[in-house]
Amino acid sequence: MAVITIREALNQALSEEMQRDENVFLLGEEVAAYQGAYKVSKGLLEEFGDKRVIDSPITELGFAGLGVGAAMAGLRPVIEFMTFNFSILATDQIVNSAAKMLYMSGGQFKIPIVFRGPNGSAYQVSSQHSQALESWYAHFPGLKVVMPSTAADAKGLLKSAIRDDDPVIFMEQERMYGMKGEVPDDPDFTIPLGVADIKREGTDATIVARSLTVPLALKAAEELEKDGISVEVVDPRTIRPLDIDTIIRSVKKTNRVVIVEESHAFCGVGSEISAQIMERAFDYLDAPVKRLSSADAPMPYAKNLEQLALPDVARIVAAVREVSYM
Amino acid sequence: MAVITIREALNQALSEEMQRDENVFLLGEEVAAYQGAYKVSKGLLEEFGDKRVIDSPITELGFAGLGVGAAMAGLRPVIEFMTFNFSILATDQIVNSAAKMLYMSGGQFKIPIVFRGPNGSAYQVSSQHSQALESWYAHFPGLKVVMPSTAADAKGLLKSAIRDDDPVIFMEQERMYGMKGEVPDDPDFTIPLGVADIKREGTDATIVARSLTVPLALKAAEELEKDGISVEVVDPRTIRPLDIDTIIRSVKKTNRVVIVEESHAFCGVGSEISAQIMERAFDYLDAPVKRLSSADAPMPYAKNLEQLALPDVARIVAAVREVSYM
Amino acid sequence: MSELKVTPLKPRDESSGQATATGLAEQDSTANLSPDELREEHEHRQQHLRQQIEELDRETLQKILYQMVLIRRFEEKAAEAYTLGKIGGFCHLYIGQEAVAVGSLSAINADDYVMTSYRDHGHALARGTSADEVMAELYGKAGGCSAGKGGSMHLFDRDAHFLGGHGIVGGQIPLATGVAFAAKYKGTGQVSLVFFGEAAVNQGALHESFNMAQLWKLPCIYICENNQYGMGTSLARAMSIQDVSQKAVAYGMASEFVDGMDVLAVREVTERAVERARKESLPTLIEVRTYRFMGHSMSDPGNYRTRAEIEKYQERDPVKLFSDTLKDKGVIDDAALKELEERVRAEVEHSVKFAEESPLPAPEELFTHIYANPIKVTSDE
Amino acid sequence: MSELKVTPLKPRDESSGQATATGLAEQDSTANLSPDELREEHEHRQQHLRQQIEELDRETLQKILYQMVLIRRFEEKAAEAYTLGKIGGFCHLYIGQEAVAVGSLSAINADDYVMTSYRDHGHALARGTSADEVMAELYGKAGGCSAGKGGSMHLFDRDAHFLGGHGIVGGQIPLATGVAFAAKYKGTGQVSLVFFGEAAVNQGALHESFNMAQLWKLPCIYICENNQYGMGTSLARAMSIQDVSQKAVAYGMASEFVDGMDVLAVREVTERAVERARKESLPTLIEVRTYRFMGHSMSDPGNYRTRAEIEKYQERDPVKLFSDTLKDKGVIDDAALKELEERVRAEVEHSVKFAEESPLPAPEELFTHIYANPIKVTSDE
Ligand SMILES: Cc1ncc(C[n+]2csc(CCOP(=O)(O)OP(=O)(O)O)c2C)c(N)n1
Ligand SMILES: Cc1ncc(C[n+]2csc(CCOP(=O)(O)OP(=O)(O)O)c2C)c(N)n1
Ligand SMILES: [Mg+2]
Ligand SMILES: [Mg+2]
Repeated sequence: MAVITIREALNQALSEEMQRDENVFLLGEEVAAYQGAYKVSKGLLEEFGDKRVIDSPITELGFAGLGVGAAMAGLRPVIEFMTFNFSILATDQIVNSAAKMLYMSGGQFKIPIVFRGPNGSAYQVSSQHSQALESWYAHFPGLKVVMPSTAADAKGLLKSAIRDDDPVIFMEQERMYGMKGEVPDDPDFTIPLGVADIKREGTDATIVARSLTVPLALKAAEELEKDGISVEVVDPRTIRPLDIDTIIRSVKKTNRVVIVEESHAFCGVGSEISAQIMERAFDYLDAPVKRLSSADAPMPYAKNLEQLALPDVARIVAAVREVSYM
Repeated sequence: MAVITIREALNQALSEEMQRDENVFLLGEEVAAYQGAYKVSKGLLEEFGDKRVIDSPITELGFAGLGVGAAMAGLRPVIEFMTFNFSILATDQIVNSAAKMLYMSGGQFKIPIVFRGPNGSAYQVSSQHSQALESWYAHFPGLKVVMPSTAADAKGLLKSAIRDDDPVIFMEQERMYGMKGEVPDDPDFTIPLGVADIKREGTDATIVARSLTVPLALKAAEELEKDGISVEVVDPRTIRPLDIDTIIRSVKKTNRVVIVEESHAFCGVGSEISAQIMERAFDYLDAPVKRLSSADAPMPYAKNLEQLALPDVARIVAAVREVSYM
Repeated sequence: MSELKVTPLKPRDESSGQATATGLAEQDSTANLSPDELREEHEHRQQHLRQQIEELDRETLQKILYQMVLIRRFEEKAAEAYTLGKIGGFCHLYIGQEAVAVGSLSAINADDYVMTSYRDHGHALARGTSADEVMAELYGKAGGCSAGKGGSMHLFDRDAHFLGGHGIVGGQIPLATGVAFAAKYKGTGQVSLVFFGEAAVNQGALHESFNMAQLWKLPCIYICENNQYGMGTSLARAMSIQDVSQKAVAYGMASEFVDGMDVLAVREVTERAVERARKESLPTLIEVRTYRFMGHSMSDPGNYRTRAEIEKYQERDPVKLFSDTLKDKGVIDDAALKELEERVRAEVEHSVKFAEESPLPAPEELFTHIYANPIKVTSDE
Repeated sequence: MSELKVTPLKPRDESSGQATATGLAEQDSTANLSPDELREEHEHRQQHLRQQIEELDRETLQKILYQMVLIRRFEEKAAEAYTLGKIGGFCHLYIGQEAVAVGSLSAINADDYVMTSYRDHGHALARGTSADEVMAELYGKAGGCSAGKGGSMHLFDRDAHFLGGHGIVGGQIPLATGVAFAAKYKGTGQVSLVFFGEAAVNQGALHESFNMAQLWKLPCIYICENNQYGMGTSLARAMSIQDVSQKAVAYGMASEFVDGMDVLAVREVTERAVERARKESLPTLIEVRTYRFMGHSMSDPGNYRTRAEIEKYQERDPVKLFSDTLKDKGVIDDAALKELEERVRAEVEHSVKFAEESPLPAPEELFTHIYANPIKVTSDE
């Protein structure tokens, strides 16, 4: 088990899958010569050449559609969005082409493609560059949505996403690229899509967290432990399809739930998880499910306001206390 | 009180507001010479001329952005999407420009614009033309989202939307354009944004419905009345901001809720309403809130499959029975 | 799946000349002509046709005519079925434009790729998808080429390398560019042919695709079917220049303009573009001036065009134009033509029978084909 | 809000000639020259400058120089503050491109509209937004021109008709087209100026906007600041043609190419476009060849360019080029220049002091300015 950063884990996954299948290629802005805006594709141009690691013009709609077309013709594209904020220009090709092609063709054309890049906030990059878009993509059948929170998950899930025959929206987080974790060395190590992970066992309350909020939830759990509150942290890892069973099992054990997310609350993934918990575990809830999301405001630039806008450990701790009525 | 169709009500609202304020103009595909793909803008070109009723090229991203820019410079654009399916190409200008401009300019540039058109399913128009996108737009602070279900609401809300100083996503429904209802004659009749409406009073269960599902819910309520179940039908009318208080008041009275929607369920408006009901009325619920949404599948073309995909009266009736444990 | 596979011709030796955008001139020559001028013009084309016919084998010529007639009769029948309520949704007819799909698809190989918009019946049939499966798709039946899930706008046929009918105006342009990318990536020598209307030219998706195609030298052939209207909006009211082929200049892309009523002219232009794509791996924009004889879709009354204008173009009905030529060239006679019409009628009749008898999709089909690799996440679903 | 308002000059009589896209030639003449050729070229420009200077009043010339120096020094200070952690997020410097914003904005009126990308410090300052408010915005303080909510990428100043810094590449192009639409709609005679980088030219938003602007004859002036790189990607690796001004041909739009190191040349070209916009209500594409001396943003090491290449362009530093000319033309002497630098230094120092002392936005500001017309829907929020 090597200890590596999430950035390195993603890089390894890309490199290994490109070695494994020559139909896999990486295309996006600055992914080749520049080694990736966030260096996730470091060394790949040198390893695989400019046929398979391709710098694209700034034309998100165009190259997203190009990727879907290449997938129709048998390739397995990995399309990098420099950040998912820019994928907003490409939603038509993702939602209308990638997500629906297999269905409208009566099963004839599958679309094995991965759209990946950082999602959510960074460091004071203001409102147009700090958006969390998982609920948008998770809304639509035909897409799969993945959000890793550790180096091992990042590597194992990206490898599975690339091997998967459906379009996968793979959402990373800029603030997490440098976070380290143990990753199995086995080049065939993968993590299946659609399987949640208990990041920490507990008995008194459940925190459902994803991406950046997982480490925050774990810190909060440590603090709460000092006051004798045992918190279980569940990370769905895949948002669509959602492994609700694992979440429900935890809820039936703890009877109290806080959902922590970096996205806006309204019609967010948290609202979906909350609604499903009520639908499936109503009688097990000792308190209403609580959501802790980013502020219902565009992301401000000012550092003090940005901090206020995002969930933090203190607010997670308070939320768990609230559902624990203490 | 005249009895007119929703199509006529929308047409009146446009005509009256354009008479009232010369900064209001209508721009979109086929809105002028063709009188609107669905004839909502019938007669407006003749009444206001081609300076204020403008046929645009098929460039949704471009003309949505043009509208936002015109609003920055003091006009009050009404931008028609032939259907909201095509707005998917324009989401960048709606979400990144319209929704955030006031905030990122520190309050200097308001964006008084209305984006309108039919949303949701039509008649066997298959997966790319049958999408309900309210959850996408409602996810983002800075936007207001309106979905009328009657002729009076359509007229009163569209007039309010045009007079409002913020970007409003105004979602109509092709299947509803021909539906008739009483509309006050007073040219200054408006309905405020952000106020839900009790479309039918009841005591045993609450159905929260919007747009096309409101008439379905009312039919279901009639049927259930025969079996002595008194159903209250609440229509939020405005999705963002959501008048949750009116919904909660109803829930506290009936203790049972079914949410019916034409959109997909996952991260839909129904999930948000369900989560908020739990957060605010947990102790008043005698049963978990039930959602009835369109199938978690792209919309198929075949008539029999399309019918299966959409909520109908029979399924609404069954859902209400289910939450009523009978 | 294909009864009418296309025999590719051996590349013709003199067809390698660099293309030029001769749009402006050409366009003026076909636009608003007087009946007399039209007849002259018509004569001129007849001669050009005769030359080309020398070079083509009977079988190919007959197949081309057969496909054009098949599309025409098939759609006449579809229109009938639509008014009877047998077909639902949007239904965009191709009548008047047959020479475009038939001519261009006669110039490519069976393993090349084809994509188009929602106006896709003609392309599917010309590509060799059976009339049975196309009609059944329009009927929304299980036997349809998209299993009843796509409908008129979304015909697909993997075996025929027909990559579909797409509903978002311009949406197929980046897709086809990606198909060309894949062909080049794999080095198969295949080309990607994509059709779109002139109103789609204003979409950003085209601008982004053209730049990538020329920048990366992709074997993509962009065929703009300029029928001069996008729904009720004429080209002049939607585009700041009237000469679509000139758009290629902004990308350094080769382009050509051709009369879309002349099936062999369309074939010839496509052959040049195909050769450019195969030999030099370069894209081409082809503007085909054509005209739709029917409304935009079955629900369009079409008040935005004068009867006179429509009749002007009907005088140059591409099907009639070609069959007349084949007749006076002696490639077919009245008897053969009658026999061909008869075969077509039988095929169309059969397609209706097939569609009528084909079962509705089973209810459980609502939830199939959402994922190629479905993941079961929960016990109770 | 504005200390340095621009005095519009009386339109010059000989500036009405129809523009032509002379890009290709011009481009080659400025690209990769040897030092000797450069000096020659330099001499040539000096002469051209001297002529123009005859026609301009001292005050205007000095204001132009002042603005260029202010932008240069302001950004040197901003870079310093960034490395000290006083400024966060993305910070894109304009150093090397000063002549573009200053030259073009000197050619418009105070009530014309200006919009640009995230690389917006220079445009805001040239438009007359105070250095205090710009620096405070970079610091994320309440006294910033966007109240600390926008930051470096989103400077706004309504009083100066500066419609912002926009973060989505190409996003400002449709917006500015709409501003021009509004000006024409209201018949105010205002023009809309929009700046964007050459990499934004490939975005679909530009294609859609250019078509609408020419189709509807909108008074919009599209200024492409071709600094030859989009982040680490050179124009040659991102665009299938190298001549941005040629893009206008696809829309029938007027276009010009100009050397962006020559502030008066930029001013002159802009004046022609402004006249076209005001008199004929027509758009223009102006390609300005420029170069950024710093990285793409403060976090960019910039390894994709050679030192030699950067130095080549620094030899033609637009600020030095212009001050030298004014000196040997006798418009200013060393003393005056020293005095100007002193005034600039004081203004920049003051802006830092102002930014340091300006308070952080109050916590409740997080929830203001989301809606112009907030609707209270619930009692308990
Ligand atoms: C993005 C988008 N906008 C609008 C529509 C509605 N629509 C369907 S076809 C059409 C006209 C297209 O005209 P053209 O591209 O010339 O093709 P033609 O129908 O003439 O073959 C329009 C506006 C759509 N399907 N997609
Ligand atoms: C739609 C979009 N894609 C990607 C980015 C990331 N990005 C910011 S600036 C930039 C390069 C733009 O280059 P250019 O347009 O030439 O302007 P310059 O930075 O050179 O002034 C990129 C890729 C973005 N902000 N928006
Ligand atoms: Mg057309
Ligand atoms: Mg640049």
